[in-house]
Amino acid sequence: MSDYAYIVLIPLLPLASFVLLGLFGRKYFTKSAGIIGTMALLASTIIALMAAHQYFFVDGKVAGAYHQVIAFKYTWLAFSPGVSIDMGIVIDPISVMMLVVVSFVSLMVHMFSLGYMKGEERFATYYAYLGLFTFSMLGLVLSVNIFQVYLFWELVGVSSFLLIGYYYEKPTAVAASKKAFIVTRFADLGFLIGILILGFYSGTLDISTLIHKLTSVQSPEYIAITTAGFLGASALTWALVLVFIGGAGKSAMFPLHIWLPDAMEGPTPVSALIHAATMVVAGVYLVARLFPVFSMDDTALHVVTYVGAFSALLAAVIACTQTDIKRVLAFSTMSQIGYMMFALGVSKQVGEQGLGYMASMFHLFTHAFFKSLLFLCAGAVIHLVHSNEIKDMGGLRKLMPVTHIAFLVACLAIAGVPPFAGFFSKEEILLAAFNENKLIYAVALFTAALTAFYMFRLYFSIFWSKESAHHDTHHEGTVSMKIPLIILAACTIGVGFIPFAKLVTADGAALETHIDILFSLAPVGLTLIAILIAARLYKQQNGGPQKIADSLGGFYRVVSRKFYMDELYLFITKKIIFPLIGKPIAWIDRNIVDGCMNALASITVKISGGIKGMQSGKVQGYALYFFGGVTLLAILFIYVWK
Amino acid sequence: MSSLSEIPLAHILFVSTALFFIGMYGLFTRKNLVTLLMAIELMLNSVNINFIAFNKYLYPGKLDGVFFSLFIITIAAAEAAVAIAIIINLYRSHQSIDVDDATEMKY
Amino acid sequence: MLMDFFILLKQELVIVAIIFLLLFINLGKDRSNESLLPLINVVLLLNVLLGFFGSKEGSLFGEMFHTGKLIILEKNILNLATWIISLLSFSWLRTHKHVIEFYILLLTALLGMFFMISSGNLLVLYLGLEMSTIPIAAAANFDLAKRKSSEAAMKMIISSAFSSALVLLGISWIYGVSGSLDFSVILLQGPDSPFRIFAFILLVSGFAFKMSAVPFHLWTADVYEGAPVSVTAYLSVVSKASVVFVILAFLYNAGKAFADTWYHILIVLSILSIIIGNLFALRQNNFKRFLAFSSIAQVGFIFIGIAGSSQVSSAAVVYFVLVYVFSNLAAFGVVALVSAVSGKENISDYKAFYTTNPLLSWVLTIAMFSLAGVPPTAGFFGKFFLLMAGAAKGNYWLIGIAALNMVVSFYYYLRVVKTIFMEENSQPIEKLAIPGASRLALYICLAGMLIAGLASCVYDYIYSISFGL
Amino acid sequence: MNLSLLILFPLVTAIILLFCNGLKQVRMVALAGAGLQLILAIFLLVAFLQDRSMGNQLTMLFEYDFVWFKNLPIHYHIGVDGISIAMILLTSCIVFAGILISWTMEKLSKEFFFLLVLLSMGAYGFFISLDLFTLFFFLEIAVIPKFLLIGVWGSGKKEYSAMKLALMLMAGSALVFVGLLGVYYQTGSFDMMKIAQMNIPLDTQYFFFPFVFLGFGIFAALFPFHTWVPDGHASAPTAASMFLAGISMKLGGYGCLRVATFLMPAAAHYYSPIIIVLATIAIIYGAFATMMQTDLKYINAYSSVSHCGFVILGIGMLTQTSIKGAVLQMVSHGLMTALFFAAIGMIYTRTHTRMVAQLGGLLKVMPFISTVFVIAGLCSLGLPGFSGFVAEMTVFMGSWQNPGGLYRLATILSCASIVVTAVYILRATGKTIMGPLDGAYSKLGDALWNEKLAAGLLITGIVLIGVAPFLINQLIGPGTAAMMEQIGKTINLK
Repeated sequence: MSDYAYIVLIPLLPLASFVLLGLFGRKYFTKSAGIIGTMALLASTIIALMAAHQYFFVDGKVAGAYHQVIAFKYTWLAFSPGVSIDMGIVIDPISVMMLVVVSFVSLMVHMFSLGYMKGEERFATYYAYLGLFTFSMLGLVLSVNIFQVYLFWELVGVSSFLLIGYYYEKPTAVAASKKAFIVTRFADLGFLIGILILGFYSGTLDISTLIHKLTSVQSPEYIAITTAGFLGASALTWALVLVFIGGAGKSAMFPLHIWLPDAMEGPTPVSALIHAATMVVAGVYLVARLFPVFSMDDTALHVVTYVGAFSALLAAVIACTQTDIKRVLAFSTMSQIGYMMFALGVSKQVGEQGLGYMASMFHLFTHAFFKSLLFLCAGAVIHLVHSNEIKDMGGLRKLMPVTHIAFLVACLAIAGVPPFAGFFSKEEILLAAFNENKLIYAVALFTAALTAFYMFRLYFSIFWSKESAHHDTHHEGTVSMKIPLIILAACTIGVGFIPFAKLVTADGAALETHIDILFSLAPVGLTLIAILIAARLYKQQNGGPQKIADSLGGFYRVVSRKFYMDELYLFITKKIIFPLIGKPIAWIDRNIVDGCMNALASITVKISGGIKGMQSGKVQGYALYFFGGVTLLAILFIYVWK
Repeated sequence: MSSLSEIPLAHILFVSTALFFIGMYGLFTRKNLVTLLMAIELMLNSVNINFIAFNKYLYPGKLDGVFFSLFIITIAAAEAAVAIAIIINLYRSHQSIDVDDATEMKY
Repeated sequence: MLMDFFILLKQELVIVAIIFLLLFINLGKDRSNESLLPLINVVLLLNVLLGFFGSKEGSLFGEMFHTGKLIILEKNILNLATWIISLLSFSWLRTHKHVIEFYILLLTALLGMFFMISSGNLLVLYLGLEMSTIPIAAAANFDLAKRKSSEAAMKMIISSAFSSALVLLGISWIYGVSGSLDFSVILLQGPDSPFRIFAFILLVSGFAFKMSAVPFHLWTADVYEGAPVSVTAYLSVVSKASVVFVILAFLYNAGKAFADTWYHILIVLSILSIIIGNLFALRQNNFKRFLAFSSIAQVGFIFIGIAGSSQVSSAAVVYFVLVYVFSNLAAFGVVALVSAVSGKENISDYKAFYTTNPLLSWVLTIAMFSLAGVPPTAGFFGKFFLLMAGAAKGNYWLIGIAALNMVVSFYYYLRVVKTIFMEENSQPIEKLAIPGASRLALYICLAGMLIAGLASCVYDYIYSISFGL
Repeated sequence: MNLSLLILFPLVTAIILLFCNGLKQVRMVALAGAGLQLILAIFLLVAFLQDRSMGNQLTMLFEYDFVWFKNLPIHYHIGVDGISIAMILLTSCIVFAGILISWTMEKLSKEFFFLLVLLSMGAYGFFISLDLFTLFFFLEIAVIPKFLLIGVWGSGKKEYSAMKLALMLMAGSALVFVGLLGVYYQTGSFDMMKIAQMNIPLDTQYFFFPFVFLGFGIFAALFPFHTWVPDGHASAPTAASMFLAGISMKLGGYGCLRVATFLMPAAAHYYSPIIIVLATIAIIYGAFATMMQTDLKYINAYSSVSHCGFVILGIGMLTQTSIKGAVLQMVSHGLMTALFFAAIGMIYTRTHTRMVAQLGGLLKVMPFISTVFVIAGLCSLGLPGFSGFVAEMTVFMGSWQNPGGLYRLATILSCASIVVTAVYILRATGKTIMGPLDGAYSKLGDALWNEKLAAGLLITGIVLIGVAPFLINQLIGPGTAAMMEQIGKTINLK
């Protein structure tokens, strides 16, 4: 199917811009860097859309189901026969969908940054990093080989590291970037070992082959991997759970979510791109990519489900108490990803049961738009007020109408108010949960309400509340910043109506979805109530929120400190790993291991000092030794070694 | 001559060995360098006795032993000459011929 | 017959001639050292060259004296070493009163060694031994004014007299049990009676004394330290080498029947020598004393080689001695120059030596590397072959000990290099003017250390003429 | 082509150096010599690939066998396969870079470059020799110059470090020496190819393998004989550190593979659990020790201990993939650590401190150097796109193919070390490169042309391997395959 080969261009263009700007940006393209990057992205986006069109509406369907196409594949590093890292391009519904999302959102961010990052010293570097990230992310979604996934997985990790640490002179930014990288790296360890296990038992790293081998119950590989076990769980379970840990790390699932809020130290557009729309959903994508295998093992699926649900709830609760708008958004992201995760968890591979899968992908799709929109709006706001704190804001609706409208649209979408995009996807998820697992459904419902509440808390306290302290001299930012907002807002309204169930499903076959009003009543109703409460509390300034906070007392504090997760991690690293493992080892090395080496030397010197009396300087003593030697030899050879 | 042949070889060897170790004892214990030389002469002479005795009792046919002892005597003389010279020089520098005074170099 | 006499005894006769020349050279008018030394050096060079042609194998005086290719080579090595030493002692002798006597003593000793090497009979052996010892004892005293010098001479003469007494006792016993003095006869029977063994041990320990192997080594350090540098060099190179050759010949020919006994003796002595030598060398600060102990350790390695008792091992031993001559003489050469000019003989005086005398420093460094056995110097090959020969009998633990001790020896050899290159010094030894003779000698040693190893022909030749047990 | 040129060129360069004087002349000659070596190495690579593509399936190419000592079976026998060529390329790159880095070596410049070139000669000789004697000969040649380089041009407690390094390495070679003699007397030959054919009796293997392996292990910083590494590296001048970590430690790894494992596979199999345990300890322990260091050079030194652990691990696992990984890791780590030391050296020459605590925000004043530093760091924590990733992943894949609880555990622990690596690398980077800039450093300048060239060369190597591993795979693959075939004859592993 080489007629998809042109898709190679989609990742390569950003790569080109990265190389170009990375090598020569600082010298030659200090001003034009932005344009170059944006143009590259524009090109890839167009190609991506073409590809999507071609796949979904021209020749993707075979016998009523979307099938997988390997556009191209090249053995990159051969380990042993059968086992090798291949670089390739896989075309199937989710990869195409992700292509569109990634390139599109990235384009928006590129555009927005033209204005937002104007006059930065390392403007070119910034765009170079963006290019690198986009390339890696596209490479990730197109992977044919599980090791290829891992490879790009690491690359997105590092580009996120570089972008979070973009303001490298801010210690907090440096710390945040380190935290993000190390936490995800820790998760990747699980991923890596998972890969090793899968690769070992299935004898391949090629995803489609691997899926093929591990999903047919009679295949020797499947039997081997399910019979082999460790600590009561089968090797398959272990592999999948480990892989999921990797995904959880990237997707900021509990308990590996701690890096995400801090990651907000990076430039806001970056947060929009990486920590809202694309990279953080990589975990979801990974699980979806291997979903056929996951669906073979209930334990793994349950882990996915409960971790997802819990994270969704936890994040929502925390989000209600945060005062930094970006952190609020960060937690909302975590919460939404939780949705996607448990949606996958409650799904099955084929037919009607595949609803959750489809819903999850759908939500991933819509979420990308409204969440990036939220972040970009937040960016615009921060650009204006030069602060992330809610208290510095308020009454901005007159100053920045466009942003205001866009933000409102986004809020409605994420809250799941019809007919905005979020509504459709969230309904599907709730439905899936309802069919599979009532508990999860309840959690999801409650979380939905919370979501609506904290989003509108944010909305009202930014744009209404008290009168703006800022003068009208501030304008809303350049055109290049407004356009993305408008486009994204339009999408946020529009994308909900895409017949997603027809396009992206677990087994490729179209899925009949019907949302009856009765089912929708509950969530929508709750949402609206939550919105009203938020309006009541935050539309005008009043002591209400404070009262509630006080009434909750300790609980409130615990929540606002994010359940002391960070402190826990700090304790483990600073109080356990460094002093109890690192220091002793370093000490042992210097004093014991090295000490032994030095001791050998000093002992030798000691001995040589001890026997020096032999050389007494008295010639008679020498003669005596001579005679002693002779006698000794004589005794030895006459009596001993006769 | 016959009177000599009544003494068994063992006795003579005993004497010579005794002489040798007396010499060695002298070498180990006396402090005066000249005395040390004398002690060495004792040892050499005991060896001479050995040679002569062996030659006379065991191998009367050839005269190897006798000749050897002649050479030993000569060389002992030469050795003594050089040694005395050295000792005199030592006396010049150390104002003493006590062996324990010449222990500057040690360890 | 008479022809044979002149050909076989050629090297000895040449030396005798030289000695006579020296005796009579000062008749008539007194020559100054400046005119004398070059002459003598040229004569010695002729002596070296003459050794290389017109030689043939055979024996004289009814097996008392015999010679062969290997023996001739060995004598040539000794000649060469003597010549180099005389070149090196140029700057020392230039101002010395008794040049002639010095040379006469050295050459007499050399003569003694020649006879010792060629001896086929205990009497000749003994005469050679004494002849090669007594003159050196006198020569050790050649810094007449120095206290240390006379002390050294005293210690040497006493100890050597004692050892020769013991050797004589051994010989007398051997004579007693075998009734002959000829090598071909004396040790035909194996070690059956304690007398034989005891006598044999006494003989070997006499050699060990001359080679200064532990525990017969104690005189070495003191004598080396006290004696004039040139004499020390002569002791540690020529006299030691000669005894190595002798013991090689003696054990491999006369001692066949005792192979098992002396094999074990050598093992014991070699281990003792290597360990004790190294341990003492660690602490030394006086350069000559340091070299003394390092040479004791070297002797241990030589013993391992001899213990191999095959053609490879005898070849390896002779080869190692050749290399050792070059390396040790290079080191002594530098020390001689320094002490002749500045009178400094301590290692610590050599701090920052490189800043003032790069050439000498490099020579000394390479000498140290060669002694330590670092490639590409010849010392590496020498040690490798020795241990290879020693390992032939499969006693790897011995090789292991030797190898570990090589590491220890690295420490003290590298310490010298460290002193030269790395340590600071407010007043380093001033820039030395190297006389042409010494320069020549140093270059010869340098060439020897660098070429003798890489050029395999040297070893191959030695192998071709050497013999096994 | 004639491999002896590899030894001849450095030799000639060294000799010419003796007659030069003045830094300018000397460094030009040295650079020219190193350049020639580089060209030669590349030419060798091309020639090798051509031969292979023409279907020349011999294990060793460009063999040349000359009887050196005819009475002892000592031959000057040289030849190369893919592995050795990779090593030769590595050496030439690092020597070239090293000479560039020490471009302004004022103190005793002639001697400095002379010794450096001598070292490179030793390394080349070691990598091409197929005769155990020649191998040992060059191994020791490659040791002693380091003593002088560290002791004379070093910093800190240089004498101590130099002596320690020399003695420990000499102890290593002493062990090797005993092993070699043993092998010689069991087989009557020094020729590796021959010996490998006439597989040695088991008890002999079991007895002598530890000698050889430990001996070379000391060179490769095998725990617990790694303590020369930190001191040595910390005191050495930049170029020497580059050489030390980049090549000397590879001598050890190469020896462990080519001599110990290749000649005595049964013993290697027998001892593999011990080897694995030691290697794993080195990996984890080194990583944690690194975490605690405050001196950049110590950081890199300890991380070298950790990374060389992967080499030993790969060899100990005895699967084709893992051995391939070990070789890859040798090349990768060589380039990477040399680059790291180069960066540290550049920083040190400007700021005159290597203490992490005293540095900060260098990215502002010296972007190029900082970038180099970051790249080295990222390569060291195994980031895709750099050689480190390729090498480590190959080792992991290979190790995982070796079933059995111990091996699995070892593999997992080694994988875990990449997290620790991330921690210490990011700590170092975050403190030195990022963060607020110390005012004292605000005037400092960025890299000069020579430094840029050196770093560029090394980075090219790293990225090339990282982006197109299939290239080097072509080179190393057949070599390891042949070796495994040989090994597999005696032990059957997949």
